[in-house]
Amino acid sequence: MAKTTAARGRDLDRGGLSDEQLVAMLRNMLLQRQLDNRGFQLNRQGKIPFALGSEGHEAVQAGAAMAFERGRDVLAPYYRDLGLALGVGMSPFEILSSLFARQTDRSMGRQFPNHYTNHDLGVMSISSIIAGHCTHAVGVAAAFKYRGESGRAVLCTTGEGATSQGEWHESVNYAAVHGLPIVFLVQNNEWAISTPQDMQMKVANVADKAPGYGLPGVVCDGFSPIATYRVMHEALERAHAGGGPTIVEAKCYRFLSHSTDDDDRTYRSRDAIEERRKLDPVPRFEQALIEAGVIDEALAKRLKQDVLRETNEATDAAEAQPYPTAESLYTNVVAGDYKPWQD
Amino acid sequence: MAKTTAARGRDLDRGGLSDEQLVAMLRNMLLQRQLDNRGFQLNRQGKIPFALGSEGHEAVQAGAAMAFERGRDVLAPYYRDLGLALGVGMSPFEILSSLFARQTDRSMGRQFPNHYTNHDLGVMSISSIIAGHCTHAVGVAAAFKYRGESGRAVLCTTGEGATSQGEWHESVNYAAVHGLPIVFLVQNNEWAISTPQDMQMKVANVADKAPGYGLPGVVCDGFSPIATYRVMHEALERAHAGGGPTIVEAKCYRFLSHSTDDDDRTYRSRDAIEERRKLDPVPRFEQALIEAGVIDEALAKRLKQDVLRETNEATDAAEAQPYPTAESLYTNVVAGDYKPWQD
Amino acid sequence: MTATTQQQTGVTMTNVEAVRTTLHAALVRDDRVLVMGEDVGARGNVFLITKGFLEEFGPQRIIDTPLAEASIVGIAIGMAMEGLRPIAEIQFADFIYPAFNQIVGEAAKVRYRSNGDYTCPLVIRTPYGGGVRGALSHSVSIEALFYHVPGLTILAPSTPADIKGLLNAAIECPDPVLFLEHKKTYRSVKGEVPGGYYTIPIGKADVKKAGTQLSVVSYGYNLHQALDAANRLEGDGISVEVIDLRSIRPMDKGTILESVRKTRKLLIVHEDNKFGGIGAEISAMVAEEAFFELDAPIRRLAGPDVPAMGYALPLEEEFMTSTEEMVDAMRELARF
Amino acid sequence: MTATTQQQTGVTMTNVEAVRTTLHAALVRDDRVLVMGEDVGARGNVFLITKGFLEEFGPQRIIDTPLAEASIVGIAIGMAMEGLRPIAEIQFADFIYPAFNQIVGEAAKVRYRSNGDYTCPLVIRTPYGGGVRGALSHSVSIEALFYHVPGLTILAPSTPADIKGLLNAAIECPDPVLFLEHKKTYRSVKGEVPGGYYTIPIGKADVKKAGTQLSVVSYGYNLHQALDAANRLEGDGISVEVIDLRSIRPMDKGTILESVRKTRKLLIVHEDNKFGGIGAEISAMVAEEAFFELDAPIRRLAGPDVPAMGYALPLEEEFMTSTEEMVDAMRELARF
Ligand SMILES: Cc1ncc(C[n+]2csc(CCOP(=O)(O)OP(=O)(O)O)c2C)c(N)n1
Ligand SMILES: Cc1ncc(C[n+]2csc(CCOP(=O)(O)OP(=O)(O)O)c2C)c(N)n1
Ligand SMILES: [Mg+2]
Ligand SMILES: [Mg+2]
Repeated sequence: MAKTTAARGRDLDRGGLSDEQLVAMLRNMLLQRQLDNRGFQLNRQGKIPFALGSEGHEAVQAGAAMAFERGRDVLAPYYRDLGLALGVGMSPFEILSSLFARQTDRSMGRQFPNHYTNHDLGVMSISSIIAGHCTHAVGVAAAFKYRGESGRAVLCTTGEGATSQGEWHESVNYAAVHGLPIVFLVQNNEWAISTPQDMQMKVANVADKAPGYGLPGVVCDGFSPIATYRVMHEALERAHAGGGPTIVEAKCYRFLSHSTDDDDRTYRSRDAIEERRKLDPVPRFEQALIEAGVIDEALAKRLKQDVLRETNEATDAAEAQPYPTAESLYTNVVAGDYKPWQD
Repeated sequence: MAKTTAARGRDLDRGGLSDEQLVAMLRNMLLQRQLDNRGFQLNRQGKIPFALGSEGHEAVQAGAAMAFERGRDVLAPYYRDLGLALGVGMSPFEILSSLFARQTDRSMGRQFPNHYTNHDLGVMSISSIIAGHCTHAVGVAAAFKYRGESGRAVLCTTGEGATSQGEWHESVNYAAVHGLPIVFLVQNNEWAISTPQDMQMKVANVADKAPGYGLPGVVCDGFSPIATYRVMHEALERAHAGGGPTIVEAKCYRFLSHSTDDDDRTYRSRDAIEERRKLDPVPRFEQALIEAGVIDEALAKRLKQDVLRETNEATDAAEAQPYPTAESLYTNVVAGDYKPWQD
Repeated sequence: MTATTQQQTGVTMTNVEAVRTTLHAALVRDDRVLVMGEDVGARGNVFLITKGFLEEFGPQRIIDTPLAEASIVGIAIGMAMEGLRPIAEIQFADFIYPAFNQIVGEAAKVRYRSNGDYTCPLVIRTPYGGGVRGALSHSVSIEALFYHVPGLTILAPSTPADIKGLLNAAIECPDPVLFLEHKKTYRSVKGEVPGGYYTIPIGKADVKKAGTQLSVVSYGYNLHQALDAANRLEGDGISVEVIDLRSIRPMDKGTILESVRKTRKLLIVHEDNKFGGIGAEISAMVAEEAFFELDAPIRRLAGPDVPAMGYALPLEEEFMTSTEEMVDAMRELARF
Repeated sequence: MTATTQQQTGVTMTNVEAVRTTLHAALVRDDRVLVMGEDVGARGNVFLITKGFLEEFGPQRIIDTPLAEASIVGIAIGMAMEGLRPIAEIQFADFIYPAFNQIVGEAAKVRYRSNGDYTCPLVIRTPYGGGVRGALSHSVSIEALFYHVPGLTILAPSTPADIKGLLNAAIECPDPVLFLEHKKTYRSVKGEVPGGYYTIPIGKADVKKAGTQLSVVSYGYNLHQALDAANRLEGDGISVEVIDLRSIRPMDKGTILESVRKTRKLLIVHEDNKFGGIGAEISAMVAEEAFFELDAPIRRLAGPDVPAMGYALPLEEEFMTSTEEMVDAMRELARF
């Protein structure tokens, strides 16, 4: 702790990011952590039936979101993408509205929590069917290419478990054959509910699958937002420039049980988790920015107060919203009036 | 042509195969060619509505069939596996019964031609849905491993087009994770109906996909029965010994249109086909065996007369069989009597 | 390119020509329209429906896909969510099963699950049905596997004029449409097709022959047989009304009930297996709504409950309902 | 391992315990039986149905598969074709769509297409149904997507005793069986289960409550509500017969017709959407066979024709039929 701020500053390889961007990533990570905790807390309080945490994914998502070009790129997320959703512009109020299943939720209380959608921001609607959205992501990338909209790309995310699905294979293969502007970001947290990576695939890295599709595959440290940003930025830039798809594997970890319905004590040891917790990306990145002199302790504290206040306000505001009405069940089945029997 | 037989014999790298085995492979190839021609001929004569040829696949199939251990291994074939079906023991009469859709067909006239099934010989029943049988092949391999039946393996074949299917991916991945005794033989004939390989995948070789599953991938010359035999024998031996799956890609070519319903003049040049025809494996292998002194011209001639006679006899015998009865439509839907409405 | 895109006056053509010319006109009209599937490019589709399209519209719009049905539909969904108007082809209806998740789990739910934030204006075309020696896996009817699914529209027109009007409607439709083409009608059915652009409203059945003593509801190849049967019975003084369902979901309750209330008898004819088929819902609806107006039990004439027609001719013939069987059933019900 | 495998005398247990103990006994009884699916190993299934199985039977028999439903079913098909008795699990019924090809295109046709040369003795278990805040993709009913398919057997028992007898029958069955477990009944339904090994014949419905004025056919969670409703009406002097369908394909025509011929009125209740649902076929069959014995139109009380129940409580409640609505419908029909 004897180093000067300036000296510390030299220690941080900031991946070309400005102070402002670095702080934005930290803020995203702190907010993620806070909202995650809030979901589990509301569930314990009996206020919501279900929550699903992304603890351990904060860094990869903050980094990937920073590489995403708002207004141009499209995000095809999966249910563990809280930080990406926030990072591309969704608000805590939207997140809480979904957790509470209120009318203000974009799906109007239809979807499970964590099934983000926001067309204005380019966040695609997803189902719960693992890997089902990957082909859609490819379709959007195909539309970009077809319309000649260079400079636009799709960020398609999944966990490592999803790569076992046939639809993931078909998506990646099509994107490769057609050289589409898309990045497949696989957040490898080592587990698919209780199934460890080695029961999911025989290769050590998801990225090892890339050459079989004729694609570049890159592994990055998903506990480092800067490392993830750098790799994702490069991959997205390649896509923007017409260089085709990339598979990026961000190694991270799932600190919590799969969801509030799961109990991970049956299938993994506390020690393994504790080992990973020591590398918890959130305090580590905070510390790194302090040590690098990008922020000071006071700002770090303020950021945390800030995201807590924001989370509290969003919680109160969302909870105060009404449920969707029973009648709303019947709307938006198809365009216009809907009757399977047409009178 | 001045070489002595003995000298010629030294020219042939026979892959450890005996004269008898070499001749058996040639015979298989000649029979394949003859039966193939017969199908197309019967179709032109208006005697059967459909035929599908495997011309160009004779060598890979004769070689693979020679590596297959009858009575122990199981074949999960695809519709272009005439030579494999013959090579593992199916008779021309069975093939013709299927072409004529006669009662003597094992499916009793239900299946399209080329949808082989013969439980006694370990030839699995398949559907027309491309790659649908790959998971079944893996299931049989899993059963072998589960029951501790070492020395048994499954030979699962497809075209290169089939590797685009999600089910192919899932099959290979599962077999790899579980280290199952199975060989995935991909007969790469460059085309899937009218779709060329480069619109199917971005890699130059199907075998390039293997490392992404943590598996060995081997390319072999599918125009050489001996080269194919050697690679297939090694792969099956590995499987028999508990060494897990292999992906073998045999480079071959589809000389004919996809089927009698197809017309390949719309999508590929005559020149390209003629180029490949020069390498036609059937006369080339015959010539090689003659030059190596394994057979002489007389035997070659006899073999050809033999398979022609066999084909003629099988044609007459099959054609003479009755169609299945209309009533047979209702049998073997499920075990026992079948009524969706149970009285 | 021989498709008569600019066709302004009525002409006679086959069903397959109606599909072909309507697709062609859509490609000319709207550059958001793409055609994708296996062998739709250089081969021009296995029934030559898209022959010449690749040369005319290029590989960006006429896309030969890899052999992978889930992705054909799934990628088309993504294109549709992004504002294009993809027309995805499944080469034979029998091969649609691998795409079931994308159709039922995804396409049908895009609008609903996002409460309209995203929509999915997608057309999936596929040839279905038997009678062409297609054996176990090139003959199936698939409508009953999908007609239960809210969010999907399913069309099965049987004449060239209806194909044109409904395919145009499907392309205009802001939601996913499964468009079924009976392959035995491709070249065997001919008819007059009006010139110019027009649509036929989705969800409307069509009385193809008016009659008074018996209502018959059918679609697909069977519809044409039913019309033949009805015409034959005309000679015997039996007046049969034949309704072409055309739209399987949504279904046209009004037209069916109006007819049944007039004739007081209903025969449903479809090629697909009986148990749980389209006829079940039609029968149930009519029995619910017009129970006391029926003079006889509703009858369903449908495919037998076996997995498929076989390849051998006797098996195919046994599976398919013959026109004679229809004549008999109509006569019997009319006499009831 | 706490499963009471050797249970010889009757005991009371929940539906989930009935599944668990029956599976356990099958694993003990027959080493051809394997259990495979996502998270069935160390996790012991997401409902803890296979908890402890991995330790007891080892990873060769309790197989945690990769996340890929088509292969879960497809590999089980291969095992079954090779003589094993795999029991494949789909974690939630909503995730069965990717396996549709393997179930409908493959499993259902193995025997038929090979004319019996190969068979496919496979059980696919999956929890279905709503009322547990499962939202759009953890709540669906899937039976109507499969019941049209010849070659498949579909069971949906609703009580612990039926679960035991029918799951045993499914494992014995030489053909593929889709075994549906309503997840809301897992812990909410308890009942007496006879000791020892027994099977219940596939294709037999069960009169769960005898009555004279009205027949109700139901299954799943709704069955229990229908029984409650019928019992309440007993107090008002309305006698309702409640039939538990149990087997969806094949269906038990005899039991339903016998009941309807007695009561002359039929109400069908199911959670799944109405249009094209199981009720359509039941209604059509009864109207065909017992038309003149009905005193009132058949009524179907079913889920609304929307893609799914929503996550918000009012949406779930609006979708699910309440016991009160059943009481009202029964009363109305009885009075008709
Ligand atoms: C098709 C399908 N199968 C199963 C599930 C149940 N499920 C939900 S999440 C999950 C594990 C996913 O693992 P991974 O892809 O690694 O993502 P992670 O949850 O670890 O972020 C499973 C099996 C599902 N939602 N969809
Ligand atoms: C699921 C499915 N989709 C499409 C088809 C139609 N089809 C039959 S063969 C074929 C091409 C197969 O190509 P490949 O796998 O390379 O085998 P090849 O015919 O070249 O031997 C296609 C598209 C099918 N049978 N099944
Ligand atoms: Mg994971
Ligand atoms: Mg090929």
